[in-house]
Amino acid sequence: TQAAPPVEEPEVSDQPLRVAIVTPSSMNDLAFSQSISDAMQALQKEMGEGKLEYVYSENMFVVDDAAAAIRSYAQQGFDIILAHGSQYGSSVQEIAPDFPNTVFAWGTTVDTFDMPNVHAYEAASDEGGFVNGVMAALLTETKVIGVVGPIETGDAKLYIDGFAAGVKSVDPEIDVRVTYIGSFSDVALAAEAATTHLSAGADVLTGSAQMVIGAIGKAKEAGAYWFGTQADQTSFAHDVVVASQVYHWEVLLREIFALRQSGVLGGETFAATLDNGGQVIKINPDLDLGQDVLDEAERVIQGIIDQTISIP
Amino acid sequence: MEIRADQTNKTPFTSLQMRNVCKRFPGVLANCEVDFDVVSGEVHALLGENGAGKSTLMKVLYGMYKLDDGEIILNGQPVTIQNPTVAINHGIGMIHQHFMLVPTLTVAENVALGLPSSKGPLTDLDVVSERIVQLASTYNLKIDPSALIWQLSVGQQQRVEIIKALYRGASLLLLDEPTAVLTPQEVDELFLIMRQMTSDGYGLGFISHKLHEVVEISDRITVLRNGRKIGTQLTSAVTKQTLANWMVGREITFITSNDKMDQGEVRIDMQAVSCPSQRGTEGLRHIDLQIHSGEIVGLAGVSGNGQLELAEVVTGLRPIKEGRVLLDGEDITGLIPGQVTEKGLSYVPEERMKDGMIRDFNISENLILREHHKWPFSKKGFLRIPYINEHTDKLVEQFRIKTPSRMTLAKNLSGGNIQKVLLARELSRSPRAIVAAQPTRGLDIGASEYVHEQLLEQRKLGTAILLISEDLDEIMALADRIAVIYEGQIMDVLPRLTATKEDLGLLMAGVHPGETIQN
Amino acid sequence: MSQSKKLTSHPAKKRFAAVFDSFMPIFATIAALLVGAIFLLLLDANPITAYSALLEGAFGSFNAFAETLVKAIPLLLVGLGTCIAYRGSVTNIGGEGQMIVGALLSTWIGLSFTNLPGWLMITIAMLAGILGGAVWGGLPGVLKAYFNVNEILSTVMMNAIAVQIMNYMLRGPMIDPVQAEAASQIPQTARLEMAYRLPRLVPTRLHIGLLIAIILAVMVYVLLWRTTLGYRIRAVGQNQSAAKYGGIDVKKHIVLALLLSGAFAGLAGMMQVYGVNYRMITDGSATGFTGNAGFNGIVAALFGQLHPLITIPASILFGGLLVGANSMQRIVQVPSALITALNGLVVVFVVSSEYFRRRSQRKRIAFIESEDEGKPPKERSEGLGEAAS
Amino acid sequence: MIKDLFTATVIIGIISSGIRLATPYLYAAIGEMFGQRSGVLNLGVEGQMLLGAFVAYFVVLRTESLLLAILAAIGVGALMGLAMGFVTIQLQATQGIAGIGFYLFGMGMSNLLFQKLIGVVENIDGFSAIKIPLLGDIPVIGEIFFRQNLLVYLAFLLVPLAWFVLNKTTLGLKIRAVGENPEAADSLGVNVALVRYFTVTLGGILSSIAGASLSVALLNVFQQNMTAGQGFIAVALVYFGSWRPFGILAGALLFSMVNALQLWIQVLGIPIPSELAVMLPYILTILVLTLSLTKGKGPSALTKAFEREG
Ligand SMILES: Nc1ncnc2c1ncn2[C@@H]1O[C@H](COP(=O)(O)OP(=O)(O)OP(=O)(O)O)[C@@H](O)[C@H]1O
Ligand SMILES: Nc1ncnc2c1ncn2[C@@H]1O[C@H](COP(=O)(O)OP(=O)(O)OP(=O)(O)O)[C@@H](O)[C@H]1O
Ligand SMILES: [Mg+2]
Ligand SMILES: [Mg+2]
Repeated sequence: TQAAPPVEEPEVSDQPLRVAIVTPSSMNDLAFSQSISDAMQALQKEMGEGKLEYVYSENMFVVDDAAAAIRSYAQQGFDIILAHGSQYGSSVQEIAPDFPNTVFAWGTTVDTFDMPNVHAYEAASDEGGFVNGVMAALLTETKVIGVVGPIETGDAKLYIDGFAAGVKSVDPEIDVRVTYIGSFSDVALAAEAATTHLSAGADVLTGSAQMVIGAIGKAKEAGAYWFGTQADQTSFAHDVVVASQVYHWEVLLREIFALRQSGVLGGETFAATLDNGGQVIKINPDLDLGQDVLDEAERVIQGIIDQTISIP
Repeated sequence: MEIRADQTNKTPFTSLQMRNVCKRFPGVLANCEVDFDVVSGEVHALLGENGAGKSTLMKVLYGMYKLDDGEIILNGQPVTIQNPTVAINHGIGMIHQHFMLVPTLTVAENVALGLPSSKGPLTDLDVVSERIVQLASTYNLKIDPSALIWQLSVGQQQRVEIIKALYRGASLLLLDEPTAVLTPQEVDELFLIMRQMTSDGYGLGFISHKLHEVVEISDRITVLRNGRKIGTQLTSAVTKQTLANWMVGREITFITSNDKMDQGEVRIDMQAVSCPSQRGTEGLRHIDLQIHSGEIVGLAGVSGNGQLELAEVVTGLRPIKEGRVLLDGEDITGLIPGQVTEKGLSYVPEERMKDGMIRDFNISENLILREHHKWPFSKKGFLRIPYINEHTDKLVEQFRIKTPSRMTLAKNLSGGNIQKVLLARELSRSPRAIVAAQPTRGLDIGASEYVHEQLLEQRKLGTAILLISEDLDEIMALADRIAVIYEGQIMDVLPRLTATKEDLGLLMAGVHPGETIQN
Repeated sequence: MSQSKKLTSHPAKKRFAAVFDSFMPIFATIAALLVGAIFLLLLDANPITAYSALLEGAFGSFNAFAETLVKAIPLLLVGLGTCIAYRGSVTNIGGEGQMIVGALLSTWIGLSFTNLPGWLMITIAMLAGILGGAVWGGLPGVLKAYFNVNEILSTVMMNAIAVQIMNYMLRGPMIDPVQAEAASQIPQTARLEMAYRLPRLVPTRLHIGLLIAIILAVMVYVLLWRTTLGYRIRAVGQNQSAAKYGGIDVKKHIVLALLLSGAFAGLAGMMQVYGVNYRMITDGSATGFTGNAGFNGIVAALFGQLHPLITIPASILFGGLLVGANSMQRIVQVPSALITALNGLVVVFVVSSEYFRRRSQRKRIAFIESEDEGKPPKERSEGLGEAAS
Repeated sequence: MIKDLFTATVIIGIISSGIRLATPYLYAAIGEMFGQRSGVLNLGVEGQMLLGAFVAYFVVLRTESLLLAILAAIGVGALMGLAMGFVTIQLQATQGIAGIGFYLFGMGMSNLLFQKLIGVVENIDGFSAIKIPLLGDIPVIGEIFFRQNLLVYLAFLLVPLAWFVLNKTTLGLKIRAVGENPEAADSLGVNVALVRYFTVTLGGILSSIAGASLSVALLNVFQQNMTAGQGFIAVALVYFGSWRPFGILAGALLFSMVNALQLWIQVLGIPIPSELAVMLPYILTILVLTLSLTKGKGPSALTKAFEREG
């Protein structure tokens, strides 16, 4: 199906690579959008002065506005456009055929629509969730673990399901209780959900999306362990954050950049996994968790990498 | 009892002059080069047709309207009155025709509003109440300081207005049609108070359309026409007839109906009607009343004795608890207002701004309120604008409605002209029966004359008319029979020819003539 | 403050004043953007570059203008509903929820029947959108008319309820079968059939919804001022007790005013799906789907002085502002939060400018012998003042 | 499962969650009530809350002074209130729309300032719980009611205080009169504009404190759009409470406790979709108001600009 991509000489010139990013929340949300911003900064440093330029449109939670942004960046001749939100798929599908020389990358999903200039990337957040779950199961004394989620879909659900599976793999008797608060922004309700879990006997908590900072605060007050995802939350509550699943999109982006140099504009799917280093479990070094917990975490990570452990 | 600063500091009123006053509204010159003056101890009346500019002149003086031109001299000093506060500080008080009361507050709260309190930031309603009682007894005004305004009758509300002004130490008091809503007895009481005030050195400005009242109470009279002053005269030097000519610019005949009519069948038939009341006090109790085709029945009574309820029961605005109402033998009990209208019943409500007119609709739109959905005003759900305009122009001319245009909003008409619009609507639709509550309240004599003519004309055409009025003169002049209502019951129905004012007065007080008065 | 009392009533001058007045919202917008320039400077952006990017992005090219029009469609529709609600004296701030429910219902129908001719399905879907919005607007109407529940309260609450229903439907019963299989389970429906898409007007994203909305604007104008139904809604809005006396069923017309205004929002929701996105996607919030049109439509109606016909250009202007602001964000790379703040400033300035428009209009009326209430039919009138002199 | 809801832990949990969740609503709704009682509807509460939340958080972050934080929130709230006052009182702008404008402005501004001045969230030390001597030691009750932070206590004290101001002071009398019949108040020399300026400014201050109560007392963080629609709920609660402080208290507690209840429903694993649980407080608030027999009539002059004619 693939005609050779219209000749665009892989320039080895001084021209910097120009990337445009469209994200649904703000670039410093300590969660999803920040993870891509961190990756770009890392790559800029790595590639050196003047080699990589990027612009962004943040808070594009209105799908329609995001589509306008994607199209406009394509028109402006950006080399690569990252549609960093699962809700942008339709827009990419609409727009990509009109700009055959532009690389589109849609995250987080696996669908490239069979288009020659669309990549897809995702994070296997269930992997990190599973590791977190295993550690949580080892740390809980009350055998009750609370989870605070936004809405019951997408990346959050993937992480939470993985987390629950991790807990159960250690001890099926442990009670994993999940609350979805129906919002990505209601910090107060997230905090109250955490408090409710604590009153109901939970001594370990986790949660996904940007409003969980309310919940982390409550965990900190109560001295309950917290497991994070999407970004490193250790700095936020030193005493209780055990581990955070952190994305390193630069691993995937590096590949996308390289493929473009070699003339491949799309068609690939990428996943940030523990295996390829796109995903890392950052354990808080200041907490005394006990060596067996650390060892077990290391074993599970290794197991996932060499596929001796599979997540249901 | 402590006397407040604001009641003692004021210089006593000696004289007021307004010179060369001009006030413009969009499309209207409401006052033009008007002179007006009041001295201590007199009542100076303002007379004029509806829309002549009387209220405007008073509101200018009270600081509610900005003066476009002219000057005000108070006690020999030129003053600028930008707002009511300044007016109050100058010792000017005003009783507005549409009362300036907060219905959800008590009497004492309404009086205390805006005044400093003896308890600093806290209200001192007990102190205020005491002083209200004191003031009330000086001027023989009965009032309960803790009553809520909305529970009071209009007469009582007016007393609150007077107390408000007195409490603030007003010594020049402007009364804009204070008698329009009062019963004859209440008017007498008001005049007593006014006389006492003038003998205490107050100056009073007084507006009324009732010539006999003006002649009775005032010392001098100024007549306005079309915003201009026609002249000022000592009351003792004029007659009612000359005043009327002045105001209107033509001869006025005071109409009475003497011609005996042939009465037809019973048209409105109320059978043992009972209903709950407005304020949860008395409703209607087993009302039996018949009105024949070609007959005017006057309903006399002190305000608040069930007149409103009776009118609303007939027109379908109020549900009936017991009994029934027939129109030409057809049961119309339980019909909604639209259906009653359909049957050919017209209604002139007492509170016209609230119940009968839409302030923010123009004259055209108000004129079609009742039959907007019917031919010839509409066709298949669409309004027929050309016809409606034609219709409006016709009625504006016929009823001499004074307005810049048919597009003028009702709220920008003078009180009298609002009433004319309403009457034009209700009378022009060839009704089978009319319920008219206080149809000439607030109308100038020319307009009243016209309305009376119209009612008699309708009667000639065979319409059955229920005329609800607190003005006994009006009822005596027009009605064929007079029913008296008291506490929700019809005391008696008297033929006009045999009725006397004295008998009616007794009946209105709940006493049958001839009965000995028991407590 | 006060100007010279005696204006010369020169006809050309008056006409100029009238034209000037009708441009007041635009001047207000410019004033707001001038204030916004200060923020831009503080953010190290060049206001001139920024604002030319805004203008360029909104009206600078054929495609930009088409995008502006696409944005204007839901604003106009919600705005038309607002005009009706305003005349009926009800406050409908439930546009967001009504859009969602209208969209849900029409999408569900579009996905359930895949073999209908396009025109037929589009018609059915429009009716479904209208129905969904009408139900979501009519319910607060019923609560207000028959249970005395304030509509501001109920519409606010029902916005929140609609969002949760959408979230549930899109991850549950209506989820795209592909996503149901996938690990990520993006909460979105399947795509509508190609045949079901609203036809495009020109080779851009501009769809036929614009024409429909403009026709509807004319219809709302006729409804309000030329029909008995409109007369009744306005009468009930102005004075319930007089309306009742005029034989009008007050409760019914309160419900109707809210229901109609909801119906327009519901149609707007349908058009977002059938004309723009071709599927429903949720990010968990109402705004993600509506783009705030439920609120911005109210503002557009105000730009249009709550008159259905003036709301047409007003929506386009406001749509252009929103589209242009996004484009400005992209070009000068300012945080998008600035756009929201600017949007707020524009609303505040425009709503305030009404004061100056009214004042100057009043002044004009005082010297022209006609009372123009902004309502048809326009009539000449005789000034009483003249007659008196 | 359902019967799990009727245990002491759950009931205590619901009440104490309810008290915390109700705190911002109380500030914001009582402030809004004052405005509405004088005739001004302010739909900009959400924006005022967000700015208040940000400013208070920022000040604590930089100075660690809670007093300064509250003062700063008061200052910002007053400014927003004055601006709203100027637009709706002086310029007689349509109140509902102006409010939406201020909502958008406050939301955008707080986000912008956060991004430019802070960037990355940190936990701060906000108001901590104060145990009231003796009362705090009462079993159960003490824990629920008397071990809260200062801003929670103040929110609940605000209710009787607001009642007192409204019904027992000359100021309250003016407020009520102005909202009911501004012409009458004006004719008695009450400065209608001034009274409204006062209430709208007070409303701005209280909304701002409502936001601060989130960022420096209850949560001790700031996050963009963290109020998540609470400002609109606060406005709705004024209608629920029929413009009376104690009615608002009842509404705020009802809404908050049902919200706490729905969290428990999820925690206890009662099998209903999470979305339905989240909807519960909204549905129940409408239902309760629909079924309740006594509903107050709003201030007659609400949303009506006042201008002396001529
Ligand atoms: N606020 C206003 N706006 C526009 N026109 C007004 C206003 N107030 C009064 N007018 C007009 O000014 C003229 C004088 O009105 P005014 O109320 O002073 O008359 P009036 O003598 O009191 O009449 P009435 O006997 O009916 O009460 C009328 O034509 C009226 O329509
Ligand atoms: N809020 C208002 N807006 C516009 N015009 C008003 C308003 N209130 C009163 N008017 C007009 O101002 C004028 C004076 O009103 P006022 O209250 O003195 O009634 P009035 O003329 O004494 O009426 P009535 O005939 O009932 O005695 C009238 O023309 C009235 O229509
Ligand atoms: Mg008058
Ligand atoms: Mg009058």
